[in-house]
Amino acid sequence: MLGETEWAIVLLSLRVALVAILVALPFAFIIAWILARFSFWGKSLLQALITMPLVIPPVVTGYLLLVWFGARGTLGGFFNDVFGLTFSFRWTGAALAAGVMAFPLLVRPMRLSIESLDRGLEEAARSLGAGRIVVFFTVTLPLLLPGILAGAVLGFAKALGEFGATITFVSNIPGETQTLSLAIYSLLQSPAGDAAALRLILVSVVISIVAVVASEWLQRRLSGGRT
Amino acid sequence: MLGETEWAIVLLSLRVALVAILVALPFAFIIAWILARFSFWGKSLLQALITMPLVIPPVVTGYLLLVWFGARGTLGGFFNDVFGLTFSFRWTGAALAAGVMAFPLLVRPMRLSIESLDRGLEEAARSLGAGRIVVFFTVTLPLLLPGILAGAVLGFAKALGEFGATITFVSNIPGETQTLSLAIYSLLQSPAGDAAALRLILVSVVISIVAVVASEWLQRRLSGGRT
Amino acid sequence: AEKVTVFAAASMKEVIEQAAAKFEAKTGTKVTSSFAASSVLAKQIEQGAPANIFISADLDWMDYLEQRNLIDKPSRKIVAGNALVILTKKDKGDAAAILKAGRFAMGDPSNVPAGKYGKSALETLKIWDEVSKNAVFTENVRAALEFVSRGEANAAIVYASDHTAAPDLVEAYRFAGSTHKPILYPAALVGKEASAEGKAFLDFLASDEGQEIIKSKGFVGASDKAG
Amino acid sequence: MSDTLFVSVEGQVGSFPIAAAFTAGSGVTALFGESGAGKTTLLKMIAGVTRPVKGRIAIRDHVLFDSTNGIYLPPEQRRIGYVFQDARLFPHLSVKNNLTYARWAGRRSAGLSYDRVVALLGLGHLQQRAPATLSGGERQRVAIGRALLSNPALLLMDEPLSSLDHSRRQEILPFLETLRDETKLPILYVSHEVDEVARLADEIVLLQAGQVTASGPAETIFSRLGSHDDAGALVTGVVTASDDAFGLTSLDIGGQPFQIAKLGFAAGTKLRLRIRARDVSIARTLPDAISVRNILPARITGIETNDGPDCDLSLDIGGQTIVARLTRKSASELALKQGENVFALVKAASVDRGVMRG
Amino acid sequence: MSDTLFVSVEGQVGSFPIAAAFTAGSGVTALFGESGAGKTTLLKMIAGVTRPVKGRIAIRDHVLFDSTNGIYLPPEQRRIGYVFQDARLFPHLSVKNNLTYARWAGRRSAGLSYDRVVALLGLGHLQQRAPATLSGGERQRVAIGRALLSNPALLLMDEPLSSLDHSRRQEILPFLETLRDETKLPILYVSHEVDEVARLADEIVLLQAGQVTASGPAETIFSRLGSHDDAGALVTGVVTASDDAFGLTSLDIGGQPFQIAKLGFAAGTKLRLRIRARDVSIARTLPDAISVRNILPARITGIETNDGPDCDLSLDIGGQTIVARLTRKSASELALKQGENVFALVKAASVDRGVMRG
Ligand SMILES: Nc1ncnc2c1ncn2[C@@H]1O[C@H](COP(=O)(O)OP(=O)(O)OP(=O)(O)O)[C@@H](O)[C@H]1O
Ligand SMILES: Nc1ncnc2c1ncn2[C@@H]1O[C@H](COP(=O)(O)OP(=O)(O)OP(=O)(O)O)[C@@H](O)[C@H]1O
Ligand code: MOO
Ligand SMILES: [Mg+2]
Ligand SMILES: [Mg+2]
Repeated sequence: MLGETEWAIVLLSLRVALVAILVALPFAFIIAWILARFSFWGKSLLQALITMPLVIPPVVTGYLLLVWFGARGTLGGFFNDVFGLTFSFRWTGAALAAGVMAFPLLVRPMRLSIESLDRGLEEAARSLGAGRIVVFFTVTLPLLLPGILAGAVLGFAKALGEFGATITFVSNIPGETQTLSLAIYSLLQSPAGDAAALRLILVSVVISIVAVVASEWLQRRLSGGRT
Repeated sequence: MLGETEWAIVLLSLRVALVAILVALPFAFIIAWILARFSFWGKSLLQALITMPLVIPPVVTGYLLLVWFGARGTLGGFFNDVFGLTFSFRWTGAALAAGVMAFPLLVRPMRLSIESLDRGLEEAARSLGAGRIVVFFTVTLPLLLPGILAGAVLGFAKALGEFGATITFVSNIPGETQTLSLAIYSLLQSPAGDAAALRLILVSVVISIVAVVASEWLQRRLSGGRT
Repeated sequence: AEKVTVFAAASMKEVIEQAAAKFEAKTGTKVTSSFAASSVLAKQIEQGAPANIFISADLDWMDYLEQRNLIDKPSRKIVAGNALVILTKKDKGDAAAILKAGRFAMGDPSNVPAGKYGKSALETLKIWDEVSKNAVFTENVRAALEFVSRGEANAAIVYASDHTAAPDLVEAYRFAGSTHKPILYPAALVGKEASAEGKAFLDFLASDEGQEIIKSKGFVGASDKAG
Repeated sequence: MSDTLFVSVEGQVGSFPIAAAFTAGSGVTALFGESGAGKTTLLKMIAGVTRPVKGRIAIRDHVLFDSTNGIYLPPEQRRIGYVFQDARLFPHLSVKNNLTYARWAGRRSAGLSYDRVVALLGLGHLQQRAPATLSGGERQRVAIGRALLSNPALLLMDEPLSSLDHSRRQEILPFLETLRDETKLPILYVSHEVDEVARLADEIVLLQAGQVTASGPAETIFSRLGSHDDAGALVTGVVTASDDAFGLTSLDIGGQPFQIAKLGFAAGTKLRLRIRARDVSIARTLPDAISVRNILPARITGIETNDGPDCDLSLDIGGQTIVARLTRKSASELALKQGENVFALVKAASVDRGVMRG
Repeated sequence: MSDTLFVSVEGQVGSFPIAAAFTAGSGVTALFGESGAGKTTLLKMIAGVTRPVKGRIAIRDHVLFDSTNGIYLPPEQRRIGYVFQDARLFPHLSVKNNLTYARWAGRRSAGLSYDRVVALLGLGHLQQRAPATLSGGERQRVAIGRALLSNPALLLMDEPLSSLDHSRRQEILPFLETLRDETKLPILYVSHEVDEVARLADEIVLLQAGQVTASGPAETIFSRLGSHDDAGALVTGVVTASDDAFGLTSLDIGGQPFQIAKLGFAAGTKLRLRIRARDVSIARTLPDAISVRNILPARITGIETNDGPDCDLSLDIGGQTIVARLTRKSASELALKQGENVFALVKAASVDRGVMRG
């Protein structure tokens, strides 16, 4: 059904989106936690800052990433020197762009879940001898699961569909940074690309349906008999 | 600080984003409600469908809008005939695009809130003589407020930042469909546009900070002494 | 053999892909390319993109890089030209009559090159003031063509090369080359130390064989300097 | 007493089947049953919060549910005040707005006065507080107040007083009694406290594993109730006189005089007394110079011995039955046998908790 | 009894200030106080869930909180089993996983056996159920089991039995007594039930508006407790013999023989009995052929009359004080006066609920 290059695009997209979400998730969780549990000066500003990638045009976010995380950028240099990690014009950069763009979508539902969590349950767990960490993994996290899944699904979908920031930051290089969205865009630019574009759009749609269905299933399973 | 045309762009953007969110909100709420409260065949598919605008490249969404809601589109014709509402090349179309793109962001947090609502409170309210509608407005809605606000803020931010679907659907007509995002993009296309673009980016940022701060304030106020 | 990376304006996609295939068959050197807006590509090169060749859709962005000493000045050459046409669904006619009849699509004159040329041509014909109220500005050619195909707009002012993307439309009018500045596609090697393979590909594009491909896609040959 | 509440339902929650039928008059009907017997489920069905599979529920001629007619009134049209087992206060509303919810949201304005309910339940200083800041008992009091202020035609109370201290309970119970008497409001009352039930209940419904195992007037059901310690009987008497100086009321119980430490009943009033088995002693001869006021000629109609140290004697006093609990040793020393005539000694002071209006 | 629990705290929740100090031994300490007195708040401070502003909390030499040293142990290091007023079951875990939480998440494996706790609390058939499907009483039983299985060094119980029926309560109470006696586990027990307190408590702490108004051995505090109806006294005796045939235990109370309907105490065991005022009758002459087993020579040390129909006599029996509640009329008819010698009649059957180990 799909040609070899198309398969490569699909796999690259999946890798980019999954890596983006898996890496962004813990950071998003920490931020959501801080926003939900603490009061501090500038909290609203922090929330606003996180919302930024939604507000400013994706192209602008892409430029900012290019300037900061490019080979010449301060942060780009830092990551390269310290972690040996290069973003510019690499799939890692596409993942970074996808992660940044998906970030606000990850944070909000998680924050909502954390805010509505009954803290009495954590107290009960600790009185039963479980330390903070254990309580987190045995009580808090399972109860936050619906929020985390909601965020992850939104984020994953966004990461799959990300276009503007990605093309601006890491360009549109087949085999390296050309994700499904970028490939679809390219195909739509060519007179004869419609059929191929349609095929890729369908692939995107199928992937996201699978992701949503899987997340719903997971949530139903893990929430068990809770009503 | 801002020139006259720039002010016009800001006002247009606000109108587009606000109208988009205000119109989309009730629909998103109904969908969220259905997804949260009912089990039916194809529920996951419905959720997946709603998530689509995130997944497929915005440009594709724009094309689809053009095909369906353009002057010659089936739905476009319907709206024109029945409500006298034209979308093509109008700010209403920009609002439609923004609303569609923001839709998944509105639905998810609301669904999450509805799912975690204690239905016993609704039962209690009804036993006190309040009908469904009154219970909805006096108990359900106030308790869902954090979720609604979370969705509205994400959606508003997205509506402000929407670019790809808008430019594809209603093109970039100054004074009619040129929102902040589109204007910023245009400016960045010219080698000398950076300074002007930066000014508009700052305006976007300020608007979204105001929106986030206002929503946080509103939530704190309305949730009152609840802890 | 080394591979060559080409950063080219999105409108050159067909040409470059076909030329790359021929070139690869001949020399064994692989050509990868990234297609995006000229502005995006230029800024990426400024940030150290791994491009060997930059092909811009207008002179401005090539100048932008040249001023910053980011290209190999001696290698800069025009590889193609283009003509400006009006495409409609109907038959040929007078430019003024067609454009006055209703909405027409064109690139945004403030930044999209085709828009700049179009505006200047209409000004030369002294009908800009009369018809500009009918103009809708698009970000890319594809959208402009789609507007006409879908009947949202009567006509589109696009490059002759764009016609291949919309075979259902007819060329109603072709602007004389004298009505606007020549439409030229400059190409150059990127960086101080140009790669031999890059130079070879650039030469291939300028060769008769390359020019044949360019003309077959509706462009005007570099030597013709028509437009 | 004509039947006010008619319930006959079959249904299911999860894997738990319930099939219960009973009728109740306009007083207090106690719903009694052990943990998990289905009491809450039954209340929910009456309130319209859980739908039975079939059956019929009606308050007088007001049909709330009838599976044969497809009638299933929504909760808000049932005029039922429901004090839930968990308080279910609205977390976003102040105590005051919780209390008045039925008035501003349910448009139920008649009924008890706000000030009276607030004063009774001791909520005055809590009115502006958020529910999250209340103690367990405070929360429960607000829930009771909220239901009372909804001007109900039937009150469902699911262990309403279980988180309240004794003195607060002693304030609320008489209020409920008054309410019951003044308004003829039928009250369906779930409680584990035999004392509360004895005091309030006119009728008792025993529920076991989702089935009604007994129901009827408190007098007949009462002896089956409760644990070993609380065993006892209910007897009915008619007020004959009161002794204002000493605060005593004299009754006639099947021809026998009987005194209780209580006042305020007009002669002729029918009263129901709860006499606990453990409060009744037996003497073969009429004791002299003893503080026990009520020394009744009685005939032993039955002796029930169990493994424990005690035995229960059923005694006939003027046609009514009371139960006396003795040690087996005393019974043996006194050589008590069925059919013999003895004296039953009942302290006036020990009956005062058991007075009930008939 | 050496002090096991030392509490002295000052703090605040919302606008409610609490300043409480008491020490408690290794038995059961009842925390008594009306709704909103601060009982739950105090337990939370001891559990480490709410932080006091200053003070000190220690179990033996294990300091949990000391504001002068900045010690503030987190809840998981306090080894405190806490039965919360609201059950707080983990909604995402089955009943079984809730019960064993302390074992798999808290690594507290020693202590009571799972099977024993499950059997005692009647949770066998509920193990695979989700908490949301439990009835109120079932939920509370799971919460009790969960705390018991955490092998605690101190048990905090906030109205643990209030949603349970009498018979279930009667099963759990002896278990708690055994637990207390076998493990020397100190238990801090919040309850509104005077019966429960009388039965379990070795010491009593009275809390009022956030302040400790009295604390000490149950015997001394008890008479201040509870309502009118539950007034009574605690007396101490030593077991002298048992009558296995009739299931009776004989005691020596200050030189007087006394029998109770209970078994299983070795001779020499010190017992505490709760004798309710309403269960004590008075006779001027030694009655004959009467079922009442305990007829004790007593001296009237005080007569307290109130507005009501009753009066309370303080009686000295062999150096200990009990209270008898008579009608004023009986007192007057018998012409009882302070200093006179009379006989106190106490039914063996009525004391059995009040037996307590000293
Ligand atoms: N956030 C708060 N703001 C103001 N008052 C509060 C707050 N939290 C608790 N209180 C008050 O503190 C007092 C003590 O509460 P606590 O829960 O300790 O009472 P309690 O003795 O356990 O009562 P109950 O028997 O009803 O459970 C109550 O009067 C309560 O209203
Ligand atoms: N979803 C469910 N699945 C299985 N069993 C259920 C479900 N919901 C309730 N039950 C069971 O139904 C029975 C009746 O519950 P209900 O709440 O009516 O008891 P109750 O008499 O009110 O008990 P309590 O005095 O403890 O509150 C209980 O045994 C409970 O476990
Ligand atoms: O008081 Mo009894 O009645 O000894 O058995
Ligand atoms: Mg119940
Ligand atoms: Mg409490």
